[in-house]
Amino acid sequence: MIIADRKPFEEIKELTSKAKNILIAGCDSCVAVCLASGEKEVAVLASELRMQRKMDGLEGEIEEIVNVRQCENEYVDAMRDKVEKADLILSMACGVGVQTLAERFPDKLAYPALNTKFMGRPVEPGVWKENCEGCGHCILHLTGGICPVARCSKSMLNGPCGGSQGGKCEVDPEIDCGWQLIYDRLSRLGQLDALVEIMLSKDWSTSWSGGPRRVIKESAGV
Amino acid sequence: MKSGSNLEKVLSSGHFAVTAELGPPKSCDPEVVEKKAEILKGFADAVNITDNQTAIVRTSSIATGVIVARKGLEPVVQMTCRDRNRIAIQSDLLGAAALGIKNLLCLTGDHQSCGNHPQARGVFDLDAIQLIDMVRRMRDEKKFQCGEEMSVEPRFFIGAAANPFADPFEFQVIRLAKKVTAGAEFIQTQLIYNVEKFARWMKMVREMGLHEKTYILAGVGPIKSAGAARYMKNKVAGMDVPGEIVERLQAASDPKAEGIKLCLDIIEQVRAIEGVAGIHIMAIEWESAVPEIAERAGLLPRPQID
Amino acid sequence: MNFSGYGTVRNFSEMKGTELKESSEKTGAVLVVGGGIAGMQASLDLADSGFKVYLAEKSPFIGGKMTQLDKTFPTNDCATCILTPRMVDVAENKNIELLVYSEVEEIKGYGGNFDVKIRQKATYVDWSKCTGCEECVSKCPAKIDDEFNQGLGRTKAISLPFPQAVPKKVTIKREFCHFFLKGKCRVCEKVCQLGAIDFDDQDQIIERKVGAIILAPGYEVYDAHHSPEFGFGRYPNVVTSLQFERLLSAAGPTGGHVQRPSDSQKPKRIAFLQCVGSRDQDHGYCSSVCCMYATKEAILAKEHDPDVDVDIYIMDMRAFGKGYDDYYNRAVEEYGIRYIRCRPSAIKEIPQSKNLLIKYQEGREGLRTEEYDLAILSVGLGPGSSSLSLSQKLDLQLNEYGFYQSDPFQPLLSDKPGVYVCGVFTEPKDIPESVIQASGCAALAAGLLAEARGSLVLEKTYPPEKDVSAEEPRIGVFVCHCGSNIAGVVDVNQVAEYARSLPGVAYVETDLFTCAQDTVLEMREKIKEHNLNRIVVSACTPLTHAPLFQETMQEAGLNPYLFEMANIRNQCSWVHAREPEKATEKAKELVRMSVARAAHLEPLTKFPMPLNHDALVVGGGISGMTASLALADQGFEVYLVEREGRLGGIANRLHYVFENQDPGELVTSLARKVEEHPRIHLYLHTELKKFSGFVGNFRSILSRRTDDGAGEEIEVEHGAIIVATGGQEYLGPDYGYSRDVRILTQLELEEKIASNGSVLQGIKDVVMIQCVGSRTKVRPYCSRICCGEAVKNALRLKEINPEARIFVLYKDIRTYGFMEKYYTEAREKGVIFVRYDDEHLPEVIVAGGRFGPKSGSNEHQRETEKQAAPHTQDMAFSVGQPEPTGHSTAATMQGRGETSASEQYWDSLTVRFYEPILDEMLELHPDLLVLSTGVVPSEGYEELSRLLKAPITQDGFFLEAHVKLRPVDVAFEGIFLCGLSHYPKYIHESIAQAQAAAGRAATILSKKFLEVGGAIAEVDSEKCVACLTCVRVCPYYVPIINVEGVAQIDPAACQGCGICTAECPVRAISLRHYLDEQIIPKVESLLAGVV
Amino acid sequence: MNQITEDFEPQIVAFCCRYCAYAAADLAGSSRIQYPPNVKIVLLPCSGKVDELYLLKAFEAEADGVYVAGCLEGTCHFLTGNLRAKKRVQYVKSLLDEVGIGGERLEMYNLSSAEGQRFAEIAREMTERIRALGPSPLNQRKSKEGAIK
Repeated sequence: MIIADRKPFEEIKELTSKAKNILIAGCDSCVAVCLASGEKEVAVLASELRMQRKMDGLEGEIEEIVNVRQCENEYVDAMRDKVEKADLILSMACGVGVQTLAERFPDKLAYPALNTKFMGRPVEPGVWKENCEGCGHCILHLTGGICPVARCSKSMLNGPCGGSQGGKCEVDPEIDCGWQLIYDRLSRLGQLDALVEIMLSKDWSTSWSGGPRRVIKESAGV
Repeated sequence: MKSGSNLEKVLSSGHFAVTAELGPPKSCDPEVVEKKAEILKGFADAVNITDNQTAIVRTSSIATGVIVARKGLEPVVQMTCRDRNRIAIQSDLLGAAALGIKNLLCLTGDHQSCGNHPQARGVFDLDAIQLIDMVRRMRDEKKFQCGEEMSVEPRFFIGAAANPFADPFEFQVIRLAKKVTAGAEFIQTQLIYNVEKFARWMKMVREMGLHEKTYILAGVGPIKSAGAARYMKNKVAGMDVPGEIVERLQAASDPKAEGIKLCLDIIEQVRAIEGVAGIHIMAIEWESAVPEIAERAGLLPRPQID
Repeated sequence: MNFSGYGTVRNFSEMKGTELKESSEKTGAVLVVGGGIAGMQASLDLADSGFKVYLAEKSPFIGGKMTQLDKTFPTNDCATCILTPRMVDVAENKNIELLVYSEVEEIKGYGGNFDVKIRQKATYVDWSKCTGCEECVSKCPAKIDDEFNQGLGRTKAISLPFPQAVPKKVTIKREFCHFFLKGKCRVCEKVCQLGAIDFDDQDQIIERKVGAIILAPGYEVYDAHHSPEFGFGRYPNVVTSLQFERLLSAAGPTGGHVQRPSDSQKPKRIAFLQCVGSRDQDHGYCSSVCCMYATKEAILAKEHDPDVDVDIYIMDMRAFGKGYDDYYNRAVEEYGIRYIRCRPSAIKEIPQSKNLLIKYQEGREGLRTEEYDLAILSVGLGPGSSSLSLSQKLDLQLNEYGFYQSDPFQPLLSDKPGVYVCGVFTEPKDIPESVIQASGCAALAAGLLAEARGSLVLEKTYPPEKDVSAEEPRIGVFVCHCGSNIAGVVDVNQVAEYARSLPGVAYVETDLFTCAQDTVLEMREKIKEHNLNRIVVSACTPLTHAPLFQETMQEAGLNPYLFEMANIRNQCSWVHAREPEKATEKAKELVRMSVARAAHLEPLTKFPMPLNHDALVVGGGISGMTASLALADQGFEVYLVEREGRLGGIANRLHYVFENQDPGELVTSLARKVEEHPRIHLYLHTELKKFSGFVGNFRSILSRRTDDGAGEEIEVEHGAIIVATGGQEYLGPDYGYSRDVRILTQLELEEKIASNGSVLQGIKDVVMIQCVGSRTKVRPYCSRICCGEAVKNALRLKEINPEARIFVLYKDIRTYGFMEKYYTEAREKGVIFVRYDDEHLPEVIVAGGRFGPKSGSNEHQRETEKQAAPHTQDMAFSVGQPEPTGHSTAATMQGRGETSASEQYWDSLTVRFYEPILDEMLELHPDLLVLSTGVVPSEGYEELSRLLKAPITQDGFFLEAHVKLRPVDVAFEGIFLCGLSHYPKYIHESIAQAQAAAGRAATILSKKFLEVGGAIAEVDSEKCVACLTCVRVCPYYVPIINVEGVAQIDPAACQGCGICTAECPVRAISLRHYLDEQIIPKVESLLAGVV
Repeated sequence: MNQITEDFEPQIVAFCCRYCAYAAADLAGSSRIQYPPNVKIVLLPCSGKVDELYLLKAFEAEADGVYVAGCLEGTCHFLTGNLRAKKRVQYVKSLLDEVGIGGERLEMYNLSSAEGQRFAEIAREMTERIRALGPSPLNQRKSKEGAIK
């Protein structure tokens, strides 16, 4: 799922300083599951803003709303009544949600309250790690189910660099060396042979480098 | 002869090669380069010109290589994948060849987060093995990476790096084999302080017959002080500095002299290991130590081959 | 469970219709004698499984000795915190009749039908009127020593024993009362506005019919006056450990400031003297708890004042329980407490400073003298003051020390059928063992009276509840004066006046005592008369008084959850006595907050949830069989699963206990009973494969290996599960084990002695090494039974060959309780005990090398270390051992260091060790080296732990829900533990715990329905996004994501803490009765200033 | 400023768990240990029930100080509730710092039910702390009361 993290309050304060009525819009999808959004985080931010604005002598109302997925037109459109009363929608969704709001409500300001980080998963309560960067061409079958594109700091495809030590990455000892993990897993599976093959230059055109992407499923078209 | 470089000649004629390292300045002052080149001239068969080493911006390795060559010293230009995609790399290589560069060391490169522009986006379009493969095809097949042909090909003596001290240990040898298969004709290793571990690694190298397919130059270098040794031991990823080394420098009355002595000891030990074709002396910002080391190690004079 | 009392099932009478009832010839009631922790536990377990209980306690309060403790080891849990809720549970349980200040007068009859007479002593206070307001106490002129505080503080002739006392009623001590002594005073009578004082009160004789009797009369601590050499009573700064406990207590006479009695100064040097009244000529037993409580008190003293120096004079550190050695190690390493291995013979006082001098022997250096500010006598546990008279009334024989020593294979039975025994009455023991025995007694009594279950329990009926859901709040506010307790400070009328102005308030009154009987009766009428639908009582604390008012509401047809209390006494008038105006303001605020919350309260109902009445028992050793029988005898169907093809577990390898009975016979007889019992369904060669569900409704899949090797799966449904998976002998490669046939484990020796003792006649020299695979870095726990094993086997060897020389190398000899006398006997018979420590480990030299214990700093070691292969060949050792050339096989005590060339004895067995008294290395060449190897959990414990969601300790033993008070329960409800799977223990302890597990399981299985609901968490499935947060944070592993893909919280398993509700990111979970809409308005109303 | 501080009577909300903190408050009463009347208790089953929002809402409603009191660490009646509460209090402290109210107006305490004395000490400590900090920047009660009078 998409992992996000709330922006520092100082930044949110700046973003909202000129607005009068603010609608804080949460999303109950990925970002709620990673505890960055959902009714509770929306209420917490609303409470913070109310207090800060009262102290700063700012007028206006802070409204709260949460919908199922802020990246779907139908759900976002259902917010219309509340949106109309607001000068600013402060989105607590991922970047996709913010853009959906901007598109559906072209005359309203839609600002992000979160920083969208990556696609990943919780590895322990309160800790999420990156697993996939959406390169558009999956090679997990070749690398023991561990992605070298997302989990090697250099996206190397032919093994670890010289900075791999004790299973850790040279960038930060908190980061596991993706290639150590691949090596360990393939050695457990008895498939180390696969690593002898040279993996040739990756076609990055399927990734973000190929420009904003789209997926079309003909049969799903209405 | 693939390239006809001095280094290639020295190695192919069976001499024990000596290479050194020359770091370009963090400015565009050519005099710095020239001074260093003068110091090293006559004491090494070729010198590596680092490519924005540790991701810190410096004069370009190709330009520095040209200045060095003008001074009569043969450069080994280093090329990393961090800052250039395949287009830039190929373009730069064509330029380097046109300017007379003959030796190329292909690296993935230290991560940008290690350097002075940590916010830079890392390119890493290719990795070192893919780079070697690309350069070899340019030279031997006269083809760009996309498959298009070229009329005049760049002729490089292709080198790569290897780190016997990185993990997983066994995999690093497999990776070396991949580099050799991709086209690496010489290998320079990470600085060796743990000779025992290097010897184990070389054993695996020999078992795979890699020493017969490529020239392996053992990386060595003097350490100035116990503090420097401790820093390398604890802070530099990919380094293996045994505690005794730190203690040895700690105990020395003249640590600098002891550092050189230590380097000589290691040279003596690695020379004795089967499959080691030369040494690569890394004395960054201590270039003056190289002549002394080459001298005392009995590696002078350097052979002149036509 | 909450304090409100609605957690208890009141529908036992419905059970009359179930198949559990056969006839009603036996009486479905039990008399429990003793209201300490054991008596309370037995009472609660029985009352919760369908029996009427009469709980007779000789003092005016329940809780026993534990009420006087500050903290409990090894968790340093506050004793009051864990005990008070338990006391309130007892008091509120409708099926327990509390007879405090009472003693058994007479018992007639037989098992199943007893007639008992109980003398209830005169309190001179009408308890039906007394509200515990203590106005009388403050006015009483007769100041006396406070018994509860061990004479360290003062109280009055009329008093409450302590603030949390249950029942919270005052008693007049006739012997100190001015009126009784001098004929005038009666001040209490004058100040009591309820007319509760009754100087004419008389003792009452109460007669009851019961089917069984449980004796838990407890103990008295040793009276230190009887050891005059320590100066107790003469030197002010010599105190007992129980007095010191009171000095440590924040609720004690010094408010938790440790002071020495002579000058109220903080002591800087403290000494503990162990074994005062234990392990001496008059007390040949060990009191089992003093080492640990002294360690605890020492740690607490250090926490009070880190600069204090604490020395503990001790013979052996007996830290044999779960987590105890770890606690002891922390005392030494983290707190710097010094343990001096010596028993001083006397204490001398320096008259000027009142400091104390202790002389002790240290090594060869001779006598040393230390000076202390305070000395604490760790007094032992002696028989209870009523033990003797009680045993005489029942014709029971006490042992030489005054305890009732039961049969080790029937530890909870007395000689008299229908009379069960538990707690310190049978032997000194710690709280968890007492609780275990009490639950076990409950199971046995319930087994005896199974047919009468449910015949005498009460069902209280209430009028139908009024539906208030559509009504606007009509709140009734009752403001209590509490005599002058509140009204003396707070202007009650002003508060009442203010309450009238609050929104939703329909009625306000002030009462002299809102909790007085007649006021409570009137409250019912007021509710009807004013059509009230919410009640706020503005008085004392809901922790003690809510149940009373809630019951009144139910009697008036109001749901008890429509109730709120404003605590204007304990949290206002009493603590702001010098600021009456501010206190009045605060009282108004508290009322305002309560009214605001009350307006948002909603009625909650509990509903019956059907359950399965069968039990699954995993493990067919002594524990599993005993638990199965204890349940089946109560009428429950039991599925007993054993992995092996044979019942008995590790006990199959045991052959005798101290008292000479044969565990083999026990196994045989239990196995026969199990196999023949119509309600026990035995599955051999079977393991538990899958497990799901919640308390009352579990579903398990068993996997049985069939003869054709194919295997089959069996599905069973059950309401509870008992884990009795046992343990096994540690067989590491320590001390050369498996390298020489002369090296045996204690179990191997025992097999040898039992099967062919005569071959041992020629054995002359034997060395035993204790703590093999126990108390090491890898396995830091004490295996509890190895000291006893060694002493037991040493005595057997001495019987076989009285000339044999036996050396036992030990760290501490932990023969607790009555086992101490066998340790004494062993020494008398010449067994030589030599202490070693971690700095001086013994060394064994055999052909093949030198061996010590496996030293283990490596964490992976435990995983990787392989159990060494035990001897498979028949042990060839005998008299004809290879003789080292030129030397006799007799142990040669060579002495002095490294001189011996052990290589000479390549074929001999050599043991080298340090002798601390001689301060020398010694060397022996024994014929036999016996390793006292520890107990490790059975294989597969990790997998079982995952399957059951039952946590394990780092040593691999299953973790109980609370180390003191819930020793057989697992945090995940419906799972119970017993035997070695919980911790190493002796057979009699396993039997008691197995019976306890059955007793605890019966509190669930005996219910026709589980009454669930009330103040528990509920998921709004519309809002839930299945993020798993609740699943991960619940300390009881209750929430699951169900097949619909949303979180589900089982109402029977939810404990009502609300942790999940506060974590849920989409606010999909709410805790009923503590809804955000109820809490937030309460806060906001306070701060709104004016509502 | 001194003038204000002297007149200032802070409103302090204490969220107390039932098994330890609330029982300790009761015991402080039974033992007649005096402390300032500024603290008002809200009873919860466990300190782990305390939600970030309860704390924020209290400040939003103009409380001058708030604290949470639970069982001693390691001895929570509900095993881990007090540890959860501690983390949440830490988090809300950081939020209060961000907003400008100041995290020092919020605190977490642990005590056993036998520590009536400690309960009183905490009440004193917190009252003194808040008195020294002055009214919450959001506190407009004074002016409201004035208006009413």
